[in-house]
Amino acid sequence: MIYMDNSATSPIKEEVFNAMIPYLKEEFGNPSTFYTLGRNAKKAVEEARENIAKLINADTKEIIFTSGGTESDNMAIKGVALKFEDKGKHIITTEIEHPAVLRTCEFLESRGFELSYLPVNENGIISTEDLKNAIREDTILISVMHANNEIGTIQPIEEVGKIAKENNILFHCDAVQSVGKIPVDVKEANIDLLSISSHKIYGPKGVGVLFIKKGLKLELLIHGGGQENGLRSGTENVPGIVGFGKAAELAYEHLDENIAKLKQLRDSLIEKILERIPESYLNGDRENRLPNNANFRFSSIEGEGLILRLDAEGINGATGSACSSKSLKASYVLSALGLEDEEIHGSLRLSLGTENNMKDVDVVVDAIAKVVGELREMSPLWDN
Amino acid sequence: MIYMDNSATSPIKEEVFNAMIPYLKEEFGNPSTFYTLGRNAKKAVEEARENIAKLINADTKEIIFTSGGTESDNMAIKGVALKFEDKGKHIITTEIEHPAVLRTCEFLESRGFELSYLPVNENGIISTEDLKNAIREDTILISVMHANNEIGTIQPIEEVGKIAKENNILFHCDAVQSVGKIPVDVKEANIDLLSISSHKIYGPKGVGVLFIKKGLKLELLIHGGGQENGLRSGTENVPGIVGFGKAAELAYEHLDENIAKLKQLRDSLIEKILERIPESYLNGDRENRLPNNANFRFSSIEGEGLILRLDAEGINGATGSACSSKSLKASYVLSALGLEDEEIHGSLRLSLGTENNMKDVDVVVDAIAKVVGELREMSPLWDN
Amino acid sequence: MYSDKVMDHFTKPRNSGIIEDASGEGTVGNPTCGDLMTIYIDVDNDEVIQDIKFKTFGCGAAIATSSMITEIAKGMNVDEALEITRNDVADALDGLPPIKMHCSNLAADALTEAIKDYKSKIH
Ligand SMILES: Cc1ncc(COP(=O)(O)O)c(C=O)c1O
Ligand SMILES: Cc1ncc(COP(=O)(O)O)c(C=O)c1O
Ligand code: FES
Ligand code: FES
Repeated sequence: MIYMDNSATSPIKEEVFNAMIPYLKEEFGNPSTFYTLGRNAKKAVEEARENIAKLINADTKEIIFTSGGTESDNMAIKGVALKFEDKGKHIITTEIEHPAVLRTCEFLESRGFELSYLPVNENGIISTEDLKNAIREDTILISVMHANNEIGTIQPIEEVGKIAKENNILFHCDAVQSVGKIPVDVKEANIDLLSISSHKIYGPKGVGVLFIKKGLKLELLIHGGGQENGLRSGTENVPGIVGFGKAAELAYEHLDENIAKLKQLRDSLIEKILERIPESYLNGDRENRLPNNANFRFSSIEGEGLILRLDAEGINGATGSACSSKSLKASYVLSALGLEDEEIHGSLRLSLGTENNMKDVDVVVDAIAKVVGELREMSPLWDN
Repeated sequence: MIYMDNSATSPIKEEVFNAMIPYLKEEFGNPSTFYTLGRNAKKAVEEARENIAKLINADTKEIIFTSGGTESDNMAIKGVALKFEDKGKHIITTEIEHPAVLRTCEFLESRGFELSYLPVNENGIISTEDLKNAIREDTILISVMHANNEIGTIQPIEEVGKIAKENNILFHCDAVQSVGKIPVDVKEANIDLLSISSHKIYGPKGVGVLFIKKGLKLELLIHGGGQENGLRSGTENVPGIVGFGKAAELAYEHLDENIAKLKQLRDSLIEKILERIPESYLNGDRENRLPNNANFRFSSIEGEGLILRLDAEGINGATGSACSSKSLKASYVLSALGLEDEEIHGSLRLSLGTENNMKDVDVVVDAIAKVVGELREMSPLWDN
Repeated sequence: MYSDKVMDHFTKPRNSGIIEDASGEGTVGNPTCGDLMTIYIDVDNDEVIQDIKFKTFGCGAAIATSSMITEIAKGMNVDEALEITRNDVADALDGLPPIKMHCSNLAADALTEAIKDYKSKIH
């Protein structure tokens, strides 16, 4: 199997797995208890917190464990909205945020908040001019993702942070796809709230982090026993947190090396696909994208079929095709780039992982060329 | 080590651990993807759902995975409150609910809801008369826990369910401590919403369930990609869910046998402690309590010291002492029984697990007798 | 949570017990969490604390601070012993968790009360 869907989820690294095992076995204590077993669990959680803080240049006190990126996004945006609604009810975000942000924003709209959704250019990048123009007296939050999950495009978050700061508006950044893959520095980018998810960086599923800048108080999303410094209650997912911490440590240690490696694989993949397959195009920005993301579109074919046939060849990828979504709607991210539904139909996202190598790239290129050819053979839209 | 703090958290059973391993390794797919790897993950999640549905006599469609008991409680109560606030803003609960319920209720109070907190008698049981009297025209929800986490006392939930139904009010039951330990039947008890947590029944931490009765629509707590039938978004914690499912399966299979075993151990523990240690008392109801819960109080000593000295003897338990809590407040549950702070100081909860045996009980009784004696020696309140 | 020193004094408390016919005796209650501590002192003619014992109903920190203050005060002149502060006790134990600092207050206050009691008896 060649796995190239790491933006959906990534395999757990062996070191991460090994770090988790004791906490799934003998070290099963509840960190809220104060006998030895509980204190060991607590210590493990705090160690993980340090590793995550380091990865984004934050303080350990600013790291709050959650159940994943989705919860972090909800906690950040609803937390600000409910806390500061007396100051204003306007929030700015973008058209291409993850559903965790978009659905949360729509929920707030249903409860009287006003939202501005920034468009993106044909490469998937917002304009900071648009952002400045969208700011109002009553804007309380700007939520702009770092890297997009479909097209890997990286937003100018340092500039966004600067604008937010100048206007005294809070800045939330969904960095689920970027943390651990490219440098993220919450101080440099003036970020107040940042969402991370473990399972996107070779850690276990079911655990995430919300970075909350020191001094910032939010309304809570989950009330209860007062864990996580009173900010997120619920018995801590200790093995998950430990695994996440180990994944963060590995990501930090190998960041440069992974970037270099993945860029090389990605560039080769892009080059070979575009060269080999006629009427194939790259979605998103050529340069300004995650080192591990390649998103193509092939004319005259449909993505669900593409994914299933690639699966039969032992290759995993994703598509923005309407046919593959629960709602039968084409990817709103690809739509936001100005693409027609037809074009979106034939989209394929390959997101590389550190396990991939150049041989994988070649195998995948061959397989895609074959499968695209077969599907085009069957397509009434294809007449070469 | 003799672990008798299973109400805080329980060790993962070997079968549970073994069931999780493949999903921490090769079967790491995202259930939302539709290639083989993703479908395997999806299948595993659905199998777990079946096991949990069976355990509480529910339909698989009624089982929503969450990150734990705390999130389930928040989701249920806030979900009803925000959905039905136009119908009424009054909620009834009890004084001895878990903080996950109590803090959630206080949050709602801060946002204009009115709460009635039912008192309990000296054994920790609510009166259904009180409940009937508390019901108002605008009552939208009754939230009464099944078994209490500190004293193990079991509430008359069938009667509560009946009253709720007769009055056309929704009924949420926090069954985190009871599911898997005593029979729970959502149909028989007319339950609309029921919270469960995996790590209390020998499953992994960081996963829980909210049972939502068919047809009931809630406002969502966590918005996003539409997982869990659109009711709880976020990439599923597949290994956690699989472990939870296995734990539920085991709990279902061995329910009667575990109840019989634990009751015997518990009764022996209670008998021996009360007989052996002067001025020792049982907190909570003698009969109407969880098979695995024993909660004592010893005059003239303080619980934190007790826990730490027992820890040194290799024994783990919990206390409601003010000195051991973050807030330096004595257990509100024991206070609700009418106990004075001084009495609560010397409380000790032992919550048995299926791993314990009669020898453990004897070792624990000896150790407690010794430690209580030593602490009393030092106590100015003890003068025998 | 607790330093090794705290745990050492908690598990092996020094000078616990009572002194019959003590020169001074001080009892204080802890308003924060409702605990109780009594310190007994025996003072010789040179106003030196020859013997000191405690009885404590309280947490691990309360027991450890009681034990520690008896060690610190033993052999001290009473006026010198009056100068012992809560921080002295906490420091001697390699620190206490912030939430437990009031327990060291309890120990210092009980000693002060015992010395005052002694002074009121001889004057
Ligand atoms: C950009 C982005 N935000 C949020 C999420 C949600 O994270 P999780 O799946 O951990 O809930 C994802 C992943 O699906 C994502 O790619
Ligand atoms: C009765 C009760 N409700 C809710 C919870 C919260 O569950 P969790 O720790 O899984 O968030 C607990 C456990 O701490 C509990 O005992
Ligand atoms: S052609 Fe079948 S879903 Fe689009
Ligand atoms: S005596 Fe209560 S906290 Fe120390």
